[in-house]
Amino acid sequence: MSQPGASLIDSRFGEQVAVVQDLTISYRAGDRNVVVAQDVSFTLNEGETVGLVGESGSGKSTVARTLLGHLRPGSKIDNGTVTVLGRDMFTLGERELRDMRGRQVAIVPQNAGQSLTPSMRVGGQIQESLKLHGLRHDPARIAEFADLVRLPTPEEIIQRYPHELSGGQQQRIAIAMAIATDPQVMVLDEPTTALDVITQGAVLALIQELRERLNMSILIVSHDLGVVSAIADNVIVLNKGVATERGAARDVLTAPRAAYTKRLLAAAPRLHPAPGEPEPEPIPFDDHAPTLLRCVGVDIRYPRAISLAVRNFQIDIREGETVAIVGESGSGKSTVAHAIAGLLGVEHGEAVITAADHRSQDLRQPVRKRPPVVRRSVQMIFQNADLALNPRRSIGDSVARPLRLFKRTRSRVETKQRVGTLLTEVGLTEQFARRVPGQLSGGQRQRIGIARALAAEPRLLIADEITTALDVSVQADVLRLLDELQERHGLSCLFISHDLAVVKSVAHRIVVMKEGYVVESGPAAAILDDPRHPYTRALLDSVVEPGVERLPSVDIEQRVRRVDASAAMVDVASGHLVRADVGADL
Amino acid sequence: GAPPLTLPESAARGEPALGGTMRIARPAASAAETLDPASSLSAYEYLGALYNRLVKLDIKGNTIPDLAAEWSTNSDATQWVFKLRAGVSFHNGQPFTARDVRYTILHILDPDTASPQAETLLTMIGPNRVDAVDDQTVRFRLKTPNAEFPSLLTAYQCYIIPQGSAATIGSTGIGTGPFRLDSYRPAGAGSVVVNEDYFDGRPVLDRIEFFAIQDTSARVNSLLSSQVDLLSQTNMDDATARVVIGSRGTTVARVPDAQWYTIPMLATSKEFKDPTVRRAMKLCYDSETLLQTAIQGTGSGGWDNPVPPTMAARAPGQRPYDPDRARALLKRAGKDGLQVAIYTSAYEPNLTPIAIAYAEQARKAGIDLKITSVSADSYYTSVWMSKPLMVSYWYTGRPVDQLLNQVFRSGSSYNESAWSNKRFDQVLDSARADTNETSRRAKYQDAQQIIVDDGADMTPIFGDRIVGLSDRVVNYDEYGFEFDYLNIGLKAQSQ
Amino acid sequence: MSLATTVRSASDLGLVTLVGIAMVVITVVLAVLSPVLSPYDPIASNADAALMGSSWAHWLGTDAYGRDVLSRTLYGGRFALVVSVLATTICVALGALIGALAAFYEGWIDGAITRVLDAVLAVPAVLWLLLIVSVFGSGTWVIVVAIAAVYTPAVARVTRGAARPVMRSAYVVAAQSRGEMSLPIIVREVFPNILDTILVEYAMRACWVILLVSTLSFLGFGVNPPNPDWGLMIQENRTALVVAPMGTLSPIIALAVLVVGLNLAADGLGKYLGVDRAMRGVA
Amino acid sequence: MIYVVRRLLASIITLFLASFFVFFAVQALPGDVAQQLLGQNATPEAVETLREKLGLNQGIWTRYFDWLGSAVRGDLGTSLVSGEPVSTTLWTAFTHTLLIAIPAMIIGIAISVLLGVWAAARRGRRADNTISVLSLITMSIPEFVVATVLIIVFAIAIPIFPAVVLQGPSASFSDLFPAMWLPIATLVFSMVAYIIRSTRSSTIDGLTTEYATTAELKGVKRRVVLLRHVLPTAMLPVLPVISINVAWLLGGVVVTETVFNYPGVGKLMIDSVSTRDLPVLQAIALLSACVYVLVNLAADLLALLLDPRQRTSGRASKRQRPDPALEAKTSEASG
Ligand SMILES: Nc1ncnc2c1ncn2[C@@H]1O[C@H](COP(=O)(O)OP(=O)(O)OP(=O)(O)O)[C@@H](O)[C@H]1O
Ligand SMILES: Nc1ncnc2c1ncn2[C@@H]1O[C@H](COP(=O)(O)OP(=O)(O)OP(=O)(O)O)[C@@H](O)[C@H]1O
Ligand SMILES: [Mg+2]
Ligand SMILES: [Mg+2]
Repeated sequence: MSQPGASLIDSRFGEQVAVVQDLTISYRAGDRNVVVAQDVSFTLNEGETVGLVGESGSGKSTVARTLLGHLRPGSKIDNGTVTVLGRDMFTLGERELRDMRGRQVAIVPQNAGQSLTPSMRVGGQIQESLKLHGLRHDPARIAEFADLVRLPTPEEIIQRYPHELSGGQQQRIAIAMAIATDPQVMVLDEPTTALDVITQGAVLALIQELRERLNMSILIVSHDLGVVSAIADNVIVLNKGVATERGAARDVLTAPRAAYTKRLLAAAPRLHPAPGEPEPEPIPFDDHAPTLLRCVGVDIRYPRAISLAVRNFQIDIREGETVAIVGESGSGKSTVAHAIAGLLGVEHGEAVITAADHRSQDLRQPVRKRPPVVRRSVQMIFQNADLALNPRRSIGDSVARPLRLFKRTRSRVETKQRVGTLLTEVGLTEQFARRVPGQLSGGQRQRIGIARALAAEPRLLIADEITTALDVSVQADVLRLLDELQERHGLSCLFISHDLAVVKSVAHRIVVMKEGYVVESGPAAAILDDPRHPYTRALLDSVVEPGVERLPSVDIEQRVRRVDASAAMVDVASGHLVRADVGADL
Repeated sequence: GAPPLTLPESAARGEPALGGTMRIARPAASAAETLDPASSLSAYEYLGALYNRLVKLDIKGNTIPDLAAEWSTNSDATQWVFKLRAGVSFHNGQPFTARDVRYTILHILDPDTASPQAETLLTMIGPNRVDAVDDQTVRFRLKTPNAEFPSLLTAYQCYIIPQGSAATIGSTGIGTGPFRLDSYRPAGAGSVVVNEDYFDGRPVLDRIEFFAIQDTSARVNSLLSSQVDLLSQTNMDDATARVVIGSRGTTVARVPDAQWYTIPMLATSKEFKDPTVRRAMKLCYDSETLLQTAIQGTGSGGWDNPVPPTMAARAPGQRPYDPDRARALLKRAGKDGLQVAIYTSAYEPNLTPIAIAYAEQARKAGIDLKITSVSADSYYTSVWMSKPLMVSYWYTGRPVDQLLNQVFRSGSSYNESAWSNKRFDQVLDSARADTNETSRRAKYQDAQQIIVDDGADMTPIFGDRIVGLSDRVVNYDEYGFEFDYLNIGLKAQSQ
Repeated sequence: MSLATTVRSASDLGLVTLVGIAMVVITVVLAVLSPVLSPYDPIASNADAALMGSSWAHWLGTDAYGRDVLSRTLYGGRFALVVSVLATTICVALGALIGALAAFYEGWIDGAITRVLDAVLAVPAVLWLLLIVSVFGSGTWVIVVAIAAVYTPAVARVTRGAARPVMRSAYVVAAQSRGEMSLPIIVREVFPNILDTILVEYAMRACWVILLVSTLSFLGFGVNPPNPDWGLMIQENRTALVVAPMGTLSPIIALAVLVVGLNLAADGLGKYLGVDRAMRGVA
Repeated sequence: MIYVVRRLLASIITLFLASFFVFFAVQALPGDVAQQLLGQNATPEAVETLREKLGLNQGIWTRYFDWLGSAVRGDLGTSLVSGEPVSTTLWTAFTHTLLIAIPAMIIGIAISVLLGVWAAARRGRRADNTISVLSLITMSIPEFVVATVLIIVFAIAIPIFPAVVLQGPSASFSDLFPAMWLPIATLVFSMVAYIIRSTRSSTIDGLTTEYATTAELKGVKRRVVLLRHVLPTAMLPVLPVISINVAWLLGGVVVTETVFNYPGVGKLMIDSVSTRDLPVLQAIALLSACVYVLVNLAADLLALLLDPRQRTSGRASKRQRPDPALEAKTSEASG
């Protein structure tokens, strides 16, 4: 990696505003020295956007924050310099550093929700930035910034506390706070990770616009290649603290040279095939397979809640089929999963399953009241395997529990063998049985979650956002595993995700939800290629993928429009149902 | 090592400076305490300062004049006539007359007063047997002969209050005493000031202040930090005494044999029904040794005779100490290796040491006593007179007749061992009727012998009361229930 | 666990914690071995040797009854330790159970339990103790039960606080979705995950119980004289502090060593097990 | 608002239950009250008359509801011992307790929060270590030892302060003024350690939060970060610790008051236990329960003030089982 930074000088941009040179950072863990970043170099020019991509833990945030002269406590710089606007950030005195921070270099931290002080009004926090650097800070001025980041009713919203805002709004406040002092350099750390695609699109559009208006230089950190692709001019790929590839975003993300980048790109599921790659065949499915689960007109309410969380839900899952539910946050996806798993009762409607004893069984009861055979037939895999495994129990114990509970094994020896088989089946070894969850990686934990679900020998697996917490490469492995097992055991799967690309790669059929209603459902290909509901279309349009060079223009109105409570579901093609809302293409 | 304990044999004597204020810390009785001497809840430190009795006891236990100048009886001791001191008046100016005496006695006898002395007096007199013959003469007509009758009027409940004052005396404290009440609050602070017109001469002090401090250590601390000059009703243990002696400005005084310690064996209990067992319990220990171990010799051996050695009426002689005999007796009674709990409490600092010392000696005679300590506040309500064996104490200073009748006569309400002996009761009756001083004393001594031989109440030791005081205090005296408030005083301030 | 892992996890605990544990262990061992180690009978008085200073015969001198201070100090921890182990065990076990139940049965059961706990906590602990001891006398068992009764609500509250997030954790939801019964969920899923809180609570409670026992003895409601007990020793000897200081100082030091040790151990243990002390109210 | 109303309702139930427990516990006291009152020298007849007079022969439920009824109307009965109205006795004692409790509270809280925050800001350095060690030692020394040592040093060896209060319940302010400092010192000494430790650890937590870092990256001074951004939230877990200590201070500090013969609620309590003065005991318990409930209420309201999240969380608190996926998301973001 010679010639640091040199290759990035680009005639399109002005002077260098930040130079990172041979940066090596490490921290001590016990008696070992762990390197977080090694010999990282890059430059950031006036008006330029540089993307920093890489898997979780690759050191992106660490590097990005050095532009503000910040290190996590315990870390130290072993080598290299960080120069911003001609000043070496790590030799500045406390006062000078404070003057630089916020005024010249600002950061929008990784998680806006947690980076806003909970006890202060958001307006006050923006004001603080202004005041610190001696800028105008009357309420009108603050409201202007809120308006600038396109928050509704700015005067009112700046009076709120952080927890009174949605995730997207918090993100905008964080951005407003950063741009308020008109900094030269802005560091955006995962600005859209916690947001749904539509909000993500809006936030990215905002960043784009602000950059142009204020002529800032931006360092954007993300593990989402699509986001970086859409917004960055140049990209640096970090792998375990080492910059493995750098170059124009267009080149790196369409024609990667480094093997690591290639792997990263290949693992990312896509809605649209990468240029030059064939459109994958839609996953075939036998339409005549017998129905396993059937829900009609299901209403679900949380205990003591005033309104229904899910209304008039309907779904059919056939044996061996994977049905995906997608939809914005709060649309009721998890609620449906919980109701089918029996964590919530069904208030109205019909819900039946053909259980392991081949009899049709009622699913409206909560799990406590279901007969064991039904309980066994429906098993759930949780989003964060980390949290769904009891940290104090060994893996073997966790996996063996359903075996004992559902009397799948009779003796201790048999249990042990079965656990071993299950672990092998999910791609681990028997030795894992003795470990505790803390000793596993995220992907391994998710495999354990799957093994535990399989132990009950279910007929239906419910997978609620099971890959959201995983890195793309791990995610691809887990999805492949799930697919394999499903095939082998003839399982049906209810797959919940907000990532359309992931859904496309696994689902036979897709159900789109919004505000507790199903707005569209049908075969995967029909939904993805021929979306009829305005919301589905907005969802699909918001997706940014590697190689995309500009942001999609999303009609925000579509998203904001509420579902019409009285609308009916209309069958537009064989099995493709669309809700007859305003703007639906029937 | 620490300095050897050298307790002063008695209080400092000397010429006090006239006047001055003395501050006394006392334990707060309870918020129900009163200045009515007849009551069982009287604030007793005040009484000697405020009131006088007809007669009082001297240190030997002899009855001597107080408000009565002289007294006489008829031949069979059924009628007693008291001639009163002339020219005495109460603090409010009201002259003191025989009517006040009659009124006081009736007040004591009144069931509503619930006076502890009522029972004793009622066996001899009733409301219509007290006559104010004239202003200076009171006559008591007894139901039964009693040659020791005057001594019964030395009790501190018998302080004379002015006629018609029963309802108010509890807070006004109007008496004839050397001091008059200045302020008073139950369980709180109060003070008395000198009565310049006191018939027996002006007291040394100008003023005495009383403060109530419940916690013993806190009381001692108040003395050590010179907040007070004297601790009343605070018998100090050895350690505290040393600290007080060793500290700047404070010392201790000894009141010889002021504490009468008893170990009542409940005569109605299955353990001690048998006189043989009781006898063994006595023979098994040596009073002198116990005196040394329990209270470092600061007192006298009791040898189970309840009459303190300071009193002239004490029977001479000493019961034997014979642990082997004790063992044999127990065997005979079929109580070999007797096992019983001995109760004690922090109520008084020496109860536990006495229990420990006694148990140690009893072990040598094969008696196994398990020491059981009970919280101080329920000791006299839940243990006393209900557990077979405990350690208890009284103040000495009762006249011999009252002592024997009150604590040992069958059925008396203070009979803490529930002991009953017909012959003993008869001896007491005949003593009372005996007008001959010498033969009467002999009879009282016979009675003592019966207690020593058969009684259920052991008297292991008499203890000196060790009183903490400022080293400026001189002429501190206390005997019976009487403080000598007349002569006590403070040395002139040296600086 | 192999020796190597034991050693490794011991060193993970940190020096300070180990010192704390050592302080506790030493005190406990001395108390247990006191019959062997004590040069004298702790209750045998000796009138001739009262209030002596340090000497070869009596290393820490004697008290007012001529009893050997060293022997009494060695014995003196026994009562406090026994009471504290018993009382702490009872109150932590009971409190953890009640707290876990309250956390498990959210809703009115939780509400009712909380109200009752609060009502008990609302009356000062000393008052409860004084009342109980007055009613039943001050036997060892009475004190144990009284202290346990007074501390159980506080432990229950802490446990409830710790168990509530666990009840909401994904693995409990997972167990519920499997259709597990209440008891297995509490025992298998909840308890192991609040064990650290409970352990630290145990150590802290033990500290407070020891201090409380000595306070009770001091107030005259605890150990019966002439038995040796630190609180009682302080009470008995404090007036003689100036004349024979060791009589008071040695029980104070012994008490402080034990309590500091327990505190250090609890702190270290908490850090090691990841218990956030700040989140736990100190009741 | 609904929250506050519900909180008030809960407090009233707590008070009611507490009164119930106390009444029955107190009535179970052994030793005949009448006997205790009349003392060792009383005759059985006198005792029986007194029992009659005190209503001790009535049923316990009748007595409970009578008592509660009058207590609600502010009539706490009359002391069995002194015959004075309990409310006057208790009120006097309570004002005396307040006289030491309030300064102790103010000084104690100020010192401990200050030291706790200071230690957190200097985490791992000398100041922190010193404060930590000292607070640990403070925690290990019983109150009565502290009080005794203070008396020996400051009342006996160097007689600056009086060792005890002499005047008892009738003490006036000028009597108490010189005598209140040693008790206050004792109380401060016994309470600070806990507050210091919890302030320290929650401030440390606060300093490592994302928002504290963000504020620092905005260019805010460290001191301001600490005071404005960290402290309000960091004080939340400290509040219960403080409120427990305050309730303890106001509910009668038995040991300190006994050692100093200080005529407050604690001393009244121990005296009443030993004299079996039931009405006084019941009243003390009721007063302490009220104090406890009020202090906790105050702490909750203060928390409401410090933490805007609690102000609008009425709906969130009703949620039975939060969505595990949602939880996972937030914890993932924080992890
Ligand atoms: N002072 C420190 N102490 C402990 N661990 C540290 C320290 N500094 C960095 N790390 C570790 O270094 C690695 C890199 O962290 P960093 O936050 O930069 O990763 P990232 O690429 O931003 O990951 P993500 O995508 O999850 O945000 C992580 O594993 C982090 O835990
Ligand atoms: N325990 C609960 N009690 C009451 N309402 C709830 C509860 N959990 C969720 N809800 C509400 O039910 C609705 C549907 O929530 P749900 O969790 O099913 O959404 P989701 O589609 O899974 O969202 P996400 O993508 O954020 O996981 C939301 O309005 C939510 O606020
Ligand atoms: Mg990061
Ligand atoms: Mg969800």
